[in-house]
Amino acid sequence: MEPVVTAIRQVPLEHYVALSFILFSIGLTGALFRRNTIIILMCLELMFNSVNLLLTAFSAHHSDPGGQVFVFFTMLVAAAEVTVGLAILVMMKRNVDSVDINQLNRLKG
Amino acid sequence: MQYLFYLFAAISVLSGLFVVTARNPVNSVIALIVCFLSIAGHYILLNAQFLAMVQVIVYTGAIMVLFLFVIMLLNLNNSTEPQKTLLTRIAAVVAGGVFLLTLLAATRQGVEIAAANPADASVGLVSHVGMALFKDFLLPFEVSSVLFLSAMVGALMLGKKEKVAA
Amino acid sequence: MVLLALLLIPFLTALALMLARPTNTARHIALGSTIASLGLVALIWWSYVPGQTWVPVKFDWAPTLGLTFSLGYDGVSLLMLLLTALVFPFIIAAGYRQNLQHPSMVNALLLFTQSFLFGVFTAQNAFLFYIFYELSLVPVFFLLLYWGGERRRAITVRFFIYTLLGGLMLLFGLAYCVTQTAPISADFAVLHALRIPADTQVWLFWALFLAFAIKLPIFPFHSWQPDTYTMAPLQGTMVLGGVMLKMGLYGVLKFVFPIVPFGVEHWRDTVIWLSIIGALYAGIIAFRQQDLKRLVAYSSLSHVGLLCAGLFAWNVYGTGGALYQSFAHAVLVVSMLYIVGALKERTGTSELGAMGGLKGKAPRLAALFFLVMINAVALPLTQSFVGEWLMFNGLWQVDGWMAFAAVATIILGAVYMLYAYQRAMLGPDRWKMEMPDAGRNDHLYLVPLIAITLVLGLYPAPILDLVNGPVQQMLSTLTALN
Amino acid sequence: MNTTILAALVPGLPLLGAIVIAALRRSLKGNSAGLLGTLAIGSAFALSVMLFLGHDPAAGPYTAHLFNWIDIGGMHIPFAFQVDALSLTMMLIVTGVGTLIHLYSIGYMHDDARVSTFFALLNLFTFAMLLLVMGANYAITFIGWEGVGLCSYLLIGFWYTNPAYNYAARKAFVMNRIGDLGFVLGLAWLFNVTGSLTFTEVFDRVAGLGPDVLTGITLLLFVGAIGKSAQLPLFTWLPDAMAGPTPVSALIHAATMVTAGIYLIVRSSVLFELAPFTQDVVLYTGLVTALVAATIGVFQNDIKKVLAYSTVSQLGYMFVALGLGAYSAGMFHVTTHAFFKALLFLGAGSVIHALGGEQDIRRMGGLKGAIKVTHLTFLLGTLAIAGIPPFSGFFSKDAILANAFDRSPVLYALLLGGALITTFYMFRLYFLTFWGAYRGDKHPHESPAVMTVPLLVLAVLSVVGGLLNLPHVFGGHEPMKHFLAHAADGIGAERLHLEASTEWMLMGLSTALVVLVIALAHGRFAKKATLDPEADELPFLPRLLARKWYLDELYERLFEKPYGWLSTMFHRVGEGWVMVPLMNGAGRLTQRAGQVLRLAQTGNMSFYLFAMVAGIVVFLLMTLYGR
Repeated sequence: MEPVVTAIRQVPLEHYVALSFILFSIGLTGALFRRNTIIILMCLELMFNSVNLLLTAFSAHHSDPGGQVFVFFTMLVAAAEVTVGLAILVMMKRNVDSVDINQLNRLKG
Repeated sequence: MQYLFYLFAAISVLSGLFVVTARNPVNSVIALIVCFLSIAGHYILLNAQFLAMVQVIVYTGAIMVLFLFVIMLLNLNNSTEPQKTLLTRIAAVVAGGVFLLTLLAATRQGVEIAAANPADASVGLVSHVGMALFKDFLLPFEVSSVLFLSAMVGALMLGKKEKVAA
Repeated sequence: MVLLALLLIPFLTALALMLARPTNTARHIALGSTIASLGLVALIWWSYVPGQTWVPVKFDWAPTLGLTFSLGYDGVSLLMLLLTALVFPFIIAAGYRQNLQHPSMVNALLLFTQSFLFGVFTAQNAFLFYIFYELSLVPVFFLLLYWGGERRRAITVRFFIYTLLGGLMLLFGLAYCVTQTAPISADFAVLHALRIPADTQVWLFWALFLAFAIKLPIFPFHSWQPDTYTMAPLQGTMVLGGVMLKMGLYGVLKFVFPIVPFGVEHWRDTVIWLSIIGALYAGIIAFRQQDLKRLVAYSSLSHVGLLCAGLFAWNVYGTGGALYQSFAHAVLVVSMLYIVGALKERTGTSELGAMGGLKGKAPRLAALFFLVMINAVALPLTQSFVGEWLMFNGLWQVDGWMAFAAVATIILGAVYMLYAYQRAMLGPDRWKMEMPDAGRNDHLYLVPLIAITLVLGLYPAPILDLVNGPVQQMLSTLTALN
Repeated sequence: MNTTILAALVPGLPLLGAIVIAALRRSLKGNSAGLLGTLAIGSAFALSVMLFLGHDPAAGPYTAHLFNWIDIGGMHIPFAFQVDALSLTMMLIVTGVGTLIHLYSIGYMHDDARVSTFFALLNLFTFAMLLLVMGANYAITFIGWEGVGLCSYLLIGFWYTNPAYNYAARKAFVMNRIGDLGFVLGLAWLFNVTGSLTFTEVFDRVAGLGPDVLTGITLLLFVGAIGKSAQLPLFTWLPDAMAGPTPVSALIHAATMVTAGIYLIVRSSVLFELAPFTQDVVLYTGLVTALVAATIGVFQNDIKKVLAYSTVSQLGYMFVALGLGAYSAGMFHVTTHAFFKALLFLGAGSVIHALGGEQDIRRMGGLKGAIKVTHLTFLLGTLAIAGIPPFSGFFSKDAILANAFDRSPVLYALLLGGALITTFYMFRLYFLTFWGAYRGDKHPHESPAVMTVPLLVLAVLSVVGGLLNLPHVFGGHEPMKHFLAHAADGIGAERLHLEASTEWMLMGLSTALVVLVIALAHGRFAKKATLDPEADELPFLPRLLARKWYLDELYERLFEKPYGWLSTMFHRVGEGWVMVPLMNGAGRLTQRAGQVLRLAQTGNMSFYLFAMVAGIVVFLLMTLYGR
């Protein structure tokens, strides 16, 4: 077995799983915790990254490039999402002069 | 090697917590950049060189700068953000905790994965990922460009000042 | 491939009309398209070998659902195709006198409907049928919503929700049936071979039948119908009454009879009585209607009640007669509604009380009206008579009292039709203004329809031969099943 | 020529005539439409005669098969004509009398603007009537059956600007349809039990059927006959049908269409012979109708209405004959009745024509000098219907009376009474019209030759028509009976057990009484100068009769009004209060549910996020521990 691979597998997969779960939960808690929309967006990014990390870890442990390609796509989507999300944020600031998530309550049925 | 992993792990968790708790959004952004850099470090540990590069360039270089830029543009760096009620905050923490517990419980018996492919050190290398990307995933790759285009158009549309009040 | 072409001709024409939006030539293009479809169907008919089910198109679509894109036809499908193809040119042509706004959109919607209807009548897969069945509602929905008359929003939404409710039940029943197949398949051929336990069939019958009962509609699921027919633009009513309700009939033949024969046996008398009661009920109501269009709606309801009763008689005369009658009914509805339109065009109203004495001014129109009317009251040597005659005989084979009640509808038909004719056309001339008699266009429109009526009344063999084989075959397999 | 083609041409020519006249109605000027129509019927008559001469009664019926009409499952209904003694008799009557009436109509309808339409319809009617009598199976007969009803409707409402005429037309059609209901059901039943509707096949197969089934079928067929032949309780349409032009009344409502019911029963005599109960029903229906209609006839003042009630009454006699099983007597009466009633109607038409449209006999009188030919022919017709020997009516009516006597003297007495009433009102009509002083203000003028020639021909036929079936007592051999016996098995089974002396006595009695009644009528009406009062001013009993026993009012109260009420109620209550609210209720339920559910949509993003997380947790736990 190649040394690089051995080196990678020194850290057990479970640890990566746990780490990414923790990061995800932090992101999630943040999204629930804060009212500032821009922080919520950042928390989303944090969650994306935790998932990306997990995917990469699996990919590396599994020697399958598919996972990493998937991470690449996630990044693409994240970038697009951020673009639109920030544009919405700018709109929101412009229209209601606030980035408070509770201001966006027009979706009432 | 392992120690590096735990170091990076500690950095990312701590900076992640700081992102959530910082009063000033600029501080949050800085913390998030640190977090992303540590994740890039994880990628290097996993020999995912291509992803590490992309992580640094796209996330820290582009996306987070965009965040920073927007915060400054909208002058959000004051810490006057109204707090949520205590009850909501406790609820948020509890929800996050429950979620974490559920996830951990789900993987309590360890992670079973299918038999690994033959060990291949070059999985994370640019050439290898590129081959996969342009051979097996060519169509999604091309389609994602359309996604970008539409995101771009969407952002432009949203950002444009409405001339006629509808 | 010819079936795909059949679906695509109206569909692509409609798309083109929608995108290019020609104003002046839209009707010509649409008419051309429908005539091309008619030619194609005639070609299919010409090459049809009686007694065969032909499935020339078959692709997998979503195999996990059992959904295949398979098109084909047997005699009954062909009859329905023929009916659709025959009636649509007339429906399009009726638009020439209507002058609705945005003719390209109207015609596009009509052509979409036609395309989906072709899909319904050729689908050989139950899910595919369902997809087309619900799709065909969409263009009609817009047609009603944007070009309808008074209270169009409320009535359209009501109609839509009501039919969708039925469709939902159908989907549910369908899903149940498909889960019983192994390997999963929703092809008619597979579903028809399914043996579902008898007591399950008893409730499954209603799940499958309700959609068609609403679509037809039969009593007491009819309450959307009179308002919708009255409110809809003329062409919309023609589509609804002329063709779309035949989907219900066809659906009963394709779903209910072969899949839940025990259920049919269990509920047959109930359904027949409901249908006949509905026929009588609507026939009685029609007598005092003031609005000619509403009267046509109730008369259609009455005819359909009889149709459904005949269908459920479940013998070659009843079922075959119902199929024959469905053809006759399509022709009848279209010609009758054209008359309504022609009268409204001349008098500016469809209120019978405001008409009267038109025959003095427009004797030719009166004569055409009369010829259409004798089809409505099912006089012998018209198409309707053949159908009703067969249905009466079929019902008698079930029960004499059923036949008695069914035949009573022909009296009611004579009563309200003649009364309406008298109120509209006869009596002293009350019209001060000049009024054009039926012109060249009216003749071009109505004379072929009347000719079809009379020719097929005198020589019904072409249609009966089409129906005879499949119906007999279906009935024999059902008898074997029981 | 091929018999099939010949047989097809008989109804084909009138149809062709109808189509041609209808198509060319705008370009046909003057009398050309009438001539064309008459030509079509005349040729049909000539062809019928050819068929008659070429027909060998002993060889049985000839079937002219044209094509298969309805052919599905076990039902094979060919479009075929049957040429036998019975259909030939009817064909000759229809085309023969029809030709004369067409000819007459040329004169009568001369001034009408829509004369072409009139002749087209008259031709169409003849076509339908010929289908009725020539059909080789019940279905073809039914085509004709409905077809004549349709033409009758159109011709009654020919002058469509008059609402009352339209109402009469509609009434006729609907009442006929009520009869048709019975007919269709009878046919459905018949088909169900025999598997065929072709006459020859059906008659071969009925023998094995149970009496209940046969009674049911024949009763249903009889319902059809009641509607078409205007018997109680469905006869009220016929007097109203006089709204049509007089030639129509003569052709359709006297000579041909109304006898369709008789034809149907004679044709189905095999069935009726096996159903004695139905025969009794036929007998009593006919008897009651004959008497009721006769009593009403006495108090009518419209010349055509009198004749109409007399038609109803005479049809009753025919049904009595059928009920007695004396089919040949019934057919014989059909034939002679066609002659003399057509004559009377045409004569009445001539009178009306002479007076420029006047129909009320109270405004006539003294016309015998002014319109001599009409008067003479009308007198001959009246004598024929009254049953004075040797006019045709005497023989045919006497045949029925003799058969009635054979059954029961009471029946005979009742029928004779009816006959006397008939004589009375016919002569009342005759005297009031032609005798006494003229009470109107128009100037009567004799009709043109085109109208009087048919009158003369019909008068001759009315006089000598009795020879067609001259009974044995007069040295005849009842040729018509023997001829018809080849066609209808029921006729072959007839038997009449009367001594010759009894027959002589009955004839003598009836003749003497008739003469007495004529004298009575002469005394009361011949020199009458005062007008009868309007119906409303009469005392109760005459008013009851003049008002047709209030049957019209009864039907209106009993059926028409409640029907309209029912229609309104169904619409208002059934649709408005039950059906639509039921449907709207379903919609409202959905709306309510939506209103409750939308409370969950607070619009608060945080809440949505919490809900989402909760959902994810729940699903995760479900996948973990769910199974």
